[in-house]
Amino acid sequence: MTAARLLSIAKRLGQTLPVLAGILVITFLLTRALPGDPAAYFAGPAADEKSIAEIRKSLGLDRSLPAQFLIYIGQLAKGDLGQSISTGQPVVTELFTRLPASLELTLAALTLSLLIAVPLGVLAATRPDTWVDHLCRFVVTAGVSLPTFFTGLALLYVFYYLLGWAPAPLGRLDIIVLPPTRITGFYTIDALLAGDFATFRAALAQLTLPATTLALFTLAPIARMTRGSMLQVLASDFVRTARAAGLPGRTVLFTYAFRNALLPVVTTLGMVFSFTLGANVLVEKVFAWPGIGSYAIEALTVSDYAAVQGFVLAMAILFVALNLLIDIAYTLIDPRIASEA
Amino acid sequence: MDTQAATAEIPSVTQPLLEVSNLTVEFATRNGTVTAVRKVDLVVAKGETVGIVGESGSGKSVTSYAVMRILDRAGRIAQGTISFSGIPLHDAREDTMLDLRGREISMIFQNPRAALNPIRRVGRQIEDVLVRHSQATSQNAKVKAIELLKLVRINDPEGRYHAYPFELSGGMCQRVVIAIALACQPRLLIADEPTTGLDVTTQKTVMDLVADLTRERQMSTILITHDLGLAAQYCDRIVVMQKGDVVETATAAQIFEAPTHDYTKRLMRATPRPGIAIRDLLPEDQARAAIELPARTPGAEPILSVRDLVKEYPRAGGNLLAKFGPKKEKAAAPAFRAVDGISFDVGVGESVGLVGESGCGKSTTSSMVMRLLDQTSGAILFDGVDIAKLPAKAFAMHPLRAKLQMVFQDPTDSLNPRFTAFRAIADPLYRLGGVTSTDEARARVDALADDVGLPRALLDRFPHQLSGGQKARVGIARAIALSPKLLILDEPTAALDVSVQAVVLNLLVDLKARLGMSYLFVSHDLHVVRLLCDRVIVMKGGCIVEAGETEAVMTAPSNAYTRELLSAAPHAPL
Amino acid sequence: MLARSEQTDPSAAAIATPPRKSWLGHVRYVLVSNPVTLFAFSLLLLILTAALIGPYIVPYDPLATLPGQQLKPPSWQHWFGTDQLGRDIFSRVVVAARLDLMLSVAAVALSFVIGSALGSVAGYYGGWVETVVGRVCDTIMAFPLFVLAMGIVAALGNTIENIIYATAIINLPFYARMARAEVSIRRNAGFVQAARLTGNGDWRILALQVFPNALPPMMVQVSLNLGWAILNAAGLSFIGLGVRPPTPEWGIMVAEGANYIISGEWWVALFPGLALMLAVFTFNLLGDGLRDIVDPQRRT
Amino acid sequence: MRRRNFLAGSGAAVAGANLIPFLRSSAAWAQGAADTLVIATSTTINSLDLHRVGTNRPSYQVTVNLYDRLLTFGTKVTADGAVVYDYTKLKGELAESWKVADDGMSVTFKLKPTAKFWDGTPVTADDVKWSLDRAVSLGGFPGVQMKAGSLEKPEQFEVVDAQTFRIKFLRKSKLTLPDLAVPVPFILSAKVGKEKATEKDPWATEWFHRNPMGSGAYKLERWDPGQQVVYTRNDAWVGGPLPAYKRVIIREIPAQATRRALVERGDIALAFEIPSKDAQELKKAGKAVVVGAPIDNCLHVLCPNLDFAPFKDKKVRQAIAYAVPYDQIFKQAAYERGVPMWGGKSATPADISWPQPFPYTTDYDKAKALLSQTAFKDGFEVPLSFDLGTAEWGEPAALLIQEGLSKIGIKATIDKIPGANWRTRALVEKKLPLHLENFGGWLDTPDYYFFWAYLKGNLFNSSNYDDAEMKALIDETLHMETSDPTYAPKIKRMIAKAFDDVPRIPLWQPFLDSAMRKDVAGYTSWFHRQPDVRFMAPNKA
Repeated sequence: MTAARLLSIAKRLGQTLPVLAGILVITFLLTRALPGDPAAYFAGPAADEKSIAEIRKSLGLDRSLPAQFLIYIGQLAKGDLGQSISTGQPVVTELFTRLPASLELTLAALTLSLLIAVPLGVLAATRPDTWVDHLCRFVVTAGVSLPTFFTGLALLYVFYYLLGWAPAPLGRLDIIVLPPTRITGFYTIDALLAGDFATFRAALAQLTLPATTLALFTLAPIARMTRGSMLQVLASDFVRTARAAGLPGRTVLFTYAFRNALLPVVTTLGMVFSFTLGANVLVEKVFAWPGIGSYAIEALTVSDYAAVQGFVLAMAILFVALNLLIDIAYTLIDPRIASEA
Repeated sequence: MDTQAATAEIPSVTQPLLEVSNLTVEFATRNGTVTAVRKVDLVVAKGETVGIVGESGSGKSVTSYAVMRILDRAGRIAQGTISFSGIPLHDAREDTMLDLRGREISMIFQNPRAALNPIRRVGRQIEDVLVRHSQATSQNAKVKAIELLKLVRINDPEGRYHAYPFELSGGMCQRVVIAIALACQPRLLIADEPTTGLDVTTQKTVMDLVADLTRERQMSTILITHDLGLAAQYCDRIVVMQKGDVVETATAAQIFEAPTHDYTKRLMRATPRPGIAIRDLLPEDQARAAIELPARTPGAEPILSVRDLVKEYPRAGGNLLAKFGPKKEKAAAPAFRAVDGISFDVGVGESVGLVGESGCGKSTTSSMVMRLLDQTSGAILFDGVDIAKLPAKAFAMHPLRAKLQMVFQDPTDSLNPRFTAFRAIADPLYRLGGVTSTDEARARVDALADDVGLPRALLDRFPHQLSGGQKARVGIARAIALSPKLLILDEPTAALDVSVQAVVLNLLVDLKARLGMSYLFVSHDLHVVRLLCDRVIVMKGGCIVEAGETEAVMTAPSNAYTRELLSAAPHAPL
Repeated sequence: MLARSEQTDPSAAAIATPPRKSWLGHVRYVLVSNPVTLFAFSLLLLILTAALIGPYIVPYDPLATLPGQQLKPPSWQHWFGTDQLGRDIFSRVVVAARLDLMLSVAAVALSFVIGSALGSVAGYYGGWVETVVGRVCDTIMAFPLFVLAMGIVAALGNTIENIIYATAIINLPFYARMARAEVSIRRNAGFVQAARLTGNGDWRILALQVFPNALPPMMVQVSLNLGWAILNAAGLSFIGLGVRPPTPEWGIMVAEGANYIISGEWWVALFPGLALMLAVFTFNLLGDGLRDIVDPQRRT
Repeated sequence: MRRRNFLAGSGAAVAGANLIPFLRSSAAWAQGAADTLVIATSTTINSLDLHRVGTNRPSYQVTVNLYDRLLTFGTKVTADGAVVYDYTKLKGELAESWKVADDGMSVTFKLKPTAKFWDGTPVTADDVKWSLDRAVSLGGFPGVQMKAGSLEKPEQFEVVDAQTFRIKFLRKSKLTLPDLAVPVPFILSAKVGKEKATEKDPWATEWFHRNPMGSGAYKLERWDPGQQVVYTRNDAWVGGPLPAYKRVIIREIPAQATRRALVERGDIALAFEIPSKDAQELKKAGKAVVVGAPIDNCLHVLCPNLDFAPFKDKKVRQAIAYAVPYDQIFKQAAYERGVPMWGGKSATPADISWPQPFPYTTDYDKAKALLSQTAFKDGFEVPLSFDLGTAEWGEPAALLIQEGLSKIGIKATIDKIPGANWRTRALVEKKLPLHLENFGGWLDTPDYYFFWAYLKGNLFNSSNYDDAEMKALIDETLHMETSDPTYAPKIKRMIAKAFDDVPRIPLWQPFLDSAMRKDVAGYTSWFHRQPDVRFMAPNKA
């Protein structure tokens, strides 16, 4: 059993290799297709042709594309993602400091979203085609119908500007609070580990609005999937058997129906995660969140090759890892998968 | 309602255990309210086994769901009373019902594997019920669950306790379902088509098990089935339902000796059983009107000759060592032989039955003959040409394609849901029949519809708008559209009600007589094969275990397996 | 071996002799049976009307800047107020319907056609085709989709066509995957076998027999993506990679107006935002209805 | 417990505030903690070392606040009360005094004897030489800027003794001394520099990129790239009066709306460089103190590119200059935060003030008449480009210009160009037929502006204007003292040519606006357009 599971995970890992290779190539080509001359940008204002040419040479941009690609791969193998032009820092350092910020936000949003959407989906599925069902559908659809930056700004306007309930959107922590000692890079978790509840609350307070914004956006796919798979499972034979055996409604709903309905929901999570990371880009900009998304925008607009490449690579690896995690979760929930491996 | 009643002592023994009177169940559908069950009366005495027999849509399952009060959201009991040992169930509160279900009345279903939670160990599923009805505590639940598994005669009950449903065979799953149903020693067991989807031999062991267990415990049983033979074999009394009405209630003996209602008579006649001819399946008037079947002309030269046909599959999910390991180990993993070197002939104008239980290789054989699947080795001579030499893909456009056609097992699955009946039948005409104009197609399709007895008005309908019998006719019309020489019939009536099956089988013999085709009839049902086929081939584990003239094989089977098959098939006491 | 599922269907008797209904009747049934779908279709009608005749009925030229009229709140002259250049927001919102609709429909059509073609082929033939298509999809999906769209538009330049291409590319894997799944479960269905027996080649079977049956579930995806396409364009506008000004487009109007929320000129973003929301909302709700209409099985 | 409260002297109060994070604690404490200043900017600092290749413009701010130069400019108060730098008044920063040699070919500085780097080592002439050598040797922008002041070679810089430093001139130029007061020639610790230098990196740019070592008013406390920089006061600063704030936090807040909300709510003390619209509204509403002053020697202009056929014809350019809806642009793009640069009284300038209004107004009839005299009387199509980074004013201006041009039959299509691409296409390749541009000269003389923007081949001449007379005039006036009697006529001639040839059509002279909370004051407007936090102080009024 364990061997089968390990094997299935190994197989999945094997499958990710061509994907990673594809990502490397696409990212490389995409960055090279970006308009603008990073050398000219790097050279700064008032630079002359000569200094631009020198910089181009030092950045390796005077070589042919395949040569540049080989250099890139070579550096990558050494764990060197290059130096970002726009922030002047090694890309690895940037990712190290910014990735936890984005992840903390994304995971907080997803958790919030799951906490709301899954019960909503179950509720709707147990009362299909009633007003409860229609209302649920209406509410979650409304959430996904607005651009995240609009929702974010609207929430900011109401809860910060008008009501003053939310803290100033100054990033991950208020100015007066120092970040906790880095352990995981997640401020909330690090603060808790350090037993510093004041910082924890401050970090949580900063998280609230952006996470809500993102959560609103992700309610729909999760609720929809939960409802759909719940409906399907509730109509299945084994639920009928459970009912006919006199198992109480709660047991039928949770022990029998819900765990089965969870499988497709878990699969959707991977997609929703990618979706959320994308939406993150905009939300981070609105809330001055020092994450990887706002970094990406900046890097893209200035054709910061190294930063864009590093960013996309990190994201892709994250995504691949997440899918792997989902697969593992899947084998844990569903005994049938492991035996197929 | 008095919720205490559920746990109260049941006073009277003379009182029937279950009494349903005047029960009407309605469903809200998009076409308005449909009455699924109309004014049904039903009495089940203590210790009695009552069969409810009827074809699809007769309302037999709905009646049982109403008793259990597990109707869908759309359904409701519109009228009538249901009383279980004096407790009125029809308007009992849900918590009363929760206490009763599983403890007093329990139910087993068709399709046992789907009836079990796929991601919960079967032992735990049994425990759930035990604990729920206070038959066990969390300490002794496991012991009790294993006892139950023993009771339903599962090998290695301790080991099976930890199994997931997907790790068990269909028959095993049904035993687990029975264990769940009997866990709390209920007084009434409702078995809703408990053996549908199981092989005949498994069916017999499962039914015998249910009968033994209920007898031992003096339980009452309601057996819901479409199979009169099965009902006759296991029931004391039989209730016949048709389109929501009870048309006849009588003891099993009575109903078979002297059915009173026309419908019962028709149903009886349509049930294949030993000693009758195919025309006897039809209602008497139709049987009389049917054309005379030509006498068999034996010894005709073969239209199809299969020689040493083999189909191998690599071992699915073979271990990694076998794949990547040293060559020696690779060679050590033998391929799975679905069809293991079989040879047989089908003569011109002959009907040959290919019989066996699931997994015996009969469908694989028919697929290879049809050139839907490439064989591993062997020859298939059709009309003198070795079509086995043509890869399946290339055969699609071969001139012989039109001469070798097939009727599929599931009429629903074999019709494109987006094609009308007309389009389905016309497709082969356009593709291989040389038909180009719409008018010509219309005329040919109309003629074919007449041939198979499909009302022309139905030609514009989509499959889901047709009944099972109508879909079967569309499938047959499509298969004969190109006037094939050999028609492979892959369980063409397995999904049909008996009365429809009777008509379709007769239609098939009529067509054969009229069009002079040969049939290769693939089936698991020996009775049906006997009615239709001149010769029969019995397969097991990819090999032919017995072959011969139908009557000879059926009356004096030489092979033990054939005998087992024959004895397992339920049959009415006629 | 078959499960007699028909026997549990109480309306089997009714289905045996169904009343014949026209396609329109079917549409009407779908609409009436689900109030949300009816609502969604009414909204769609509204948006379509705006797209078709919007430019002819609006009170102002959507591009004309009215001197001295900038950032006026909603009034009788300007129902939705005016923007920072004194353009009538109502007129702009109505006129934008056409472009937004065009943008989302074109993007979705492109990804639908290419994605489902690739997916169908992969699902039908399996083998290395399936592996390649699967890996390509995985690769695209491994990018955070919005960022990929950003990259593509940044690389190719921010024209409407490029926004459409970018949106199409990021949506492609959804269709490919879905089509693959739907096709592969049907590739050995009885009716496909039957079609093989009647002389249909693989391509013909795929195109006429298998693919149309994969349509209903894909319709839901189509409608969701129609909404996403607009949201995507809006997001691109927010970071300056959207449709070029002064073209009225909801996304860019919201993106520009978003900066005025804090300064109290809420109408600049709100009304295009509402229009956008309405459109996305409509598309999202439309899905189930569209599926029900396309699916002949829902017809009786 | 330093982790949580770092506002020195208010520890208890801060800890209390932290218990209720959902309340607007930061506002209360930013106000309460009188010695901390919080500033929001929109832009990212990418290096702490201006001399390093690739350092972006927002990073110059670090140089202004952390380092000293030999000289700096004085300040003055404008008519509407804004404090601005004074180009005419040079002050010593590290220099106690300076004297130009009698022959006018060198200048000798005496350094402030008490000046010390943060590490306690005194600032000597060696440090000055090392720093200026560095500024002219590393190339790129610093070199170009130094060259503008005729500071080109290390040989020009001479250490006389520990406290005395001399610069030898290559030529007499009025730009040399002012060029020592721009951010570029800042003084770093040569000791640290030499320690950290490597063979590949002789000027230790990698070290100073992250680790400043100067003598300036503030020291670096932390730099979180992409988030914030935090400064603490250097109490030993001798470059000027001790700053009022002990600590300054400069946060990056990318969304403009968020910055505005923050300053309106009082959660930050200063929102630097706010959009004109916000400036206008905040000022009107009185929610924050808006300080703005015209940026010297800076113009928002519309550039017709002379490489583009129709614009070779002067009359076409003039027609365009008459077809620009100046007033509307000023109201709707500039929100009147600027100085109008149209409607000048005469085609010949009355004085040498620069910038001054051009003699054009919005007159479509005149524009059509002019156009009809050319080969392009039926109009033409042209893309109108602007930098995405300046879309705030560029986009409305472009849209209004598009509308104006359409009235004389010229069809302009709007083309937004992302920042990275802008510089290459507009300034380096100079390939944009019609575009919006906003060059501003750090050194405030007309000839300096003309040198950059009207001379063939120079970076900001994105119109590809090439005129022999103009070239001669610029060459003659660039280094000439303004007191020279021939200076004024030549400048007038230059301006008159610019009026007539219009390769650059000015729209307005922009303001640099910032919004402050009412309890802070001392904001100074600089030509370098960076926030100088050294003079900020609590508002006593």
